[in-house]
Amino acid sequence: MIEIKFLGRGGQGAVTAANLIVQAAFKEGKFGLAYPSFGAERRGAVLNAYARIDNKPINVHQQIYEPDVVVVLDRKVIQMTNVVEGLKENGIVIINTDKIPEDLVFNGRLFIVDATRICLDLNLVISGWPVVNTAILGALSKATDIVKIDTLVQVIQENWKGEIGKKNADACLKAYNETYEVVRVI
Amino acid sequence: MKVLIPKSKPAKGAVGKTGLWRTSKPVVNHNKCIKCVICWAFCPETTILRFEDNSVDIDYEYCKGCGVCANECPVNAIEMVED
Amino acid sequence: MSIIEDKKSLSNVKVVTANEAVALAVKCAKVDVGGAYPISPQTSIMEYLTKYIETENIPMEIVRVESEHSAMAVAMGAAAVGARAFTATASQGLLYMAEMVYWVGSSRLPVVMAITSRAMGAPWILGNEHTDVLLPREWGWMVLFPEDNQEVFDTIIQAYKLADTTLVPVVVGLDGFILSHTTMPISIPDQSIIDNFIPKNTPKPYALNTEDPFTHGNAVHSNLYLEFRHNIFKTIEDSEDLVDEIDKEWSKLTGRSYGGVIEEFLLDDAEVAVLVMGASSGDAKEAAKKVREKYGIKAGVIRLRSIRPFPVKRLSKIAQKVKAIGVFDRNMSPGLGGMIATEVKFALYDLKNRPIVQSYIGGLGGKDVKIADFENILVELKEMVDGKREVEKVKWVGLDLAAIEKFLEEV
Amino acid sequence: MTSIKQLPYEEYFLAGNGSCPGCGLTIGLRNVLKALGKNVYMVVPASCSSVVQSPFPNSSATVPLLNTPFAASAAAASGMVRALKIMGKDAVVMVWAGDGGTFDIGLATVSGAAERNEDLLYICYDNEAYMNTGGHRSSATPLGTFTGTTPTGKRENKKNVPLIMAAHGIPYVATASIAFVTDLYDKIMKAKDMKGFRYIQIYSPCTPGWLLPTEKSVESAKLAVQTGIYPLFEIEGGIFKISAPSKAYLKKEKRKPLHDYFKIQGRFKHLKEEHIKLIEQWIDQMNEEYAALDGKKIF
Repeated sequence: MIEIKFLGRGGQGAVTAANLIVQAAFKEGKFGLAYPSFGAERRGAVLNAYARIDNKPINVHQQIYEPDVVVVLDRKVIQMTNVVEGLKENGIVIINTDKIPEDLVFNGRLFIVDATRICLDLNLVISGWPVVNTAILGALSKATDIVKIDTLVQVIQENWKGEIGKKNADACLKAYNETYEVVRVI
Repeated sequence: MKVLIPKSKPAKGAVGKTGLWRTSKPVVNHNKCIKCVICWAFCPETTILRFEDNSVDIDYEYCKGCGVCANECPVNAIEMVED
Repeated sequence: MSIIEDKKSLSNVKVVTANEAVALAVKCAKVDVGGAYPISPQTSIMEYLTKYIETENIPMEIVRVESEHSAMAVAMGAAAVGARAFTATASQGLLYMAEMVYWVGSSRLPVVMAITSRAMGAPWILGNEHTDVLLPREWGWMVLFPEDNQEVFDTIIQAYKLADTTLVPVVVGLDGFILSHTTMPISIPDQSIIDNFIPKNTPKPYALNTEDPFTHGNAVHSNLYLEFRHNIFKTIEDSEDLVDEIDKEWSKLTGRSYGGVIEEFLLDDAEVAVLVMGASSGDAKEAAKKVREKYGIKAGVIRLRSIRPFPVKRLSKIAQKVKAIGVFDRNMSPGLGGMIATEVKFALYDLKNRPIVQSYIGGLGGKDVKIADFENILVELKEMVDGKREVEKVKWVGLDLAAIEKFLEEV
Repeated sequence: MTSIKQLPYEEYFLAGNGSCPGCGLTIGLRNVLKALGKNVYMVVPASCSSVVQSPFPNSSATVPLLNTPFAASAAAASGMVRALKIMGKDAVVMVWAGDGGTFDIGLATVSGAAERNEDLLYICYDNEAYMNTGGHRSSATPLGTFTGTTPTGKRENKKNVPLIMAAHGIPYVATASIAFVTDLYDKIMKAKDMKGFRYIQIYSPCTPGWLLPTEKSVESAKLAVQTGIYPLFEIEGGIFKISAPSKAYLKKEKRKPLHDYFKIQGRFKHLKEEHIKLIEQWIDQMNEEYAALDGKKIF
């Protein structure tokens, strides 16, 4: 079972990202469940969402304490909370940022994508916020083998029809192509 | 098991013979009555019987003897008599 | 077993939250009228329903009322003339609605209500807890509690069957947030299966009509009231088998069965078992497997699926096999114990060789309940069986008084 | 305008029911049901009517009747109306509620149903206090009135619920009186054929609660109109119109002395001259305001 933790801020779509990854996994014959951090959601505040993916049905509901993958939707979150808390040995961290967070210390692999710029370029903005959830999923697909990029694009276009679906699919693809691993010396 | 539903059927005299509640009873003086049916319209009890020709009578089985009919009769054709 | 195993046969699979599963089930049950009032974590049920009505032309009336009290009143008024009715609430909303909930139970109107469990204030709290769902068990309602999103969908459908058959309304409880906001795949059966399973032309002796007018719910003398209460008591008491039968019938149609009143997990040879409701059952099952592997303890899980009717018969049978039951209550009866533990003890007291029953309280207000918690419970139960540990009136899970005392000092 | 002789013979509320002798609400209900006929569903919250309809297993109502808890009637009726609509049944749904269930505990519910413009007829029979509990002040109780919980007279004035209801923008609001049965009958007939939320408030004396001789209930209701303390009006499509029985009494000089109204009711016995003056001032002001509104669109 793979456990993924999404850290974002209210309004960025972390919950939707977790839901989409489960939908995509299901399409590929896997099982999953996704849930948000429970409580009142406030725009701008840190908000977590979680997903579990497995080859067999999942019925575990305890919270995720030791994620395999951490996806950070906003570089500010790094200052607000310890994003690598509980990360498994050799776990994967994916961060939406335009510069490498040099002081983030952990034992694992780090992937970077500037999803915010991708979304601004595509005008994927709702109420003034770049909605980076579909873009960051592209990065997740690049960094891990949890779901294929083609499946993600398909799921995105099933969730949003027409122009908006296409824009989100583009963001996802673009992020997939622009995501890179940072070679780090620990 | 048969389900017991709290439902009730329409019935005259649902609380019993309310005529027994009276202390006095209305008596219609048919000679004086002008058949205006005001007493019938204002009876709180549905116990003034109105006939085709607009003459009226009292259903003493259920009349509670409130006296509204006598009070409202414009020609004093109804008298309250001790019961 | 409730999760979709054979995907090839599935014509209609959706990845949804349990709240959307409720709304989909209500749509598939062809509910006529619903009362809608927002409260977390129930709100999205009504959002989905209103979306279906306004964008998919579903023939259902949603009355967007001004309070939970009115939401249940709407369901009552609709059911009273023979319509299929639904509403949903949680926590404070249920408390505000309470008067109507009791009235509908006593009125024998087959309303179905979803309660997305949530703790109650003060202080303000959104987290999951089962106390609210359990309250209507004293109010003349059946109370069912599914484990995952698929079962939530299926149980709403089963609830209409149960309500229409017994003329007792049914609460379907589901774990707030832990299910209500968690997406999982569910399979939706063909509409014809549902239509045949819960036909609308069942006898409705309670339904007001102008052809044969009667009065519903008028005053009754004290010397006749006891009989009405007895009738509700007996109907619910006698429904234990019916819940099983409905579940079996459903499994014939869909291949999905949940064990009726109780799902039994690894109980055949079990010496100790934890009794639990809802989503945490999955974690409890993991724990049972683990303690079997790690310590060789013959552990099992009793998943209580029906709280009313309370499965006295089935529980008694299970109690003949196991030596200790740890009842994990995500609720409490202040000063006494867990509400379910109290009922389990009542149910088993008359047995000759009754097992140890240990009340555990935890997870209140949404505090996380972990697989490890259930492992501890199962290990403790084994120690009790072996005489190495005393049974206590109540044991608390995850209680950290030192932490809050530290805060209090700061205040 | 219907004459008394034109009122239908049919009775839908049977003799031998549980009302007190001289009960105002049954006079109202009898005549309301004459107007509505058989094709009506009644919804009744906790009130005197819960008792008046008589206990299980009998009922004095010959139309389908649903009893509800105190605050629930307008919402239960909303559910019923929607259900009948979706089931394709055409009938009038009528709430028959007291002033406590309307002015106080039920106000949010009534307001909610009015705001949604539910297609139902809401009737409040106003006996100006919680009479079923034994006579306790409600917000419909007038200034100065003795009740079980205002033993030296109520300090506050009556709440103007008809105008509150009209402010919802509903199609029809009216006040009526059991003493003017044909006016009442006509208002019900008019409201019956309308769509949307219709509110009618009927002045209904309570003989035990008002410490009123049983034969005086109609007389006191007539005096309430003639003294100007309870003006009858309609607000149809937002246009305010004084009803015929009250027309003459808008003018102070035409009104009967308030004393005539007070002296037959024990609930006003304790009032001193200065209190009566205060109440008179209030009546004068209300009638002046209503006279100014007459014929105007107010909402």
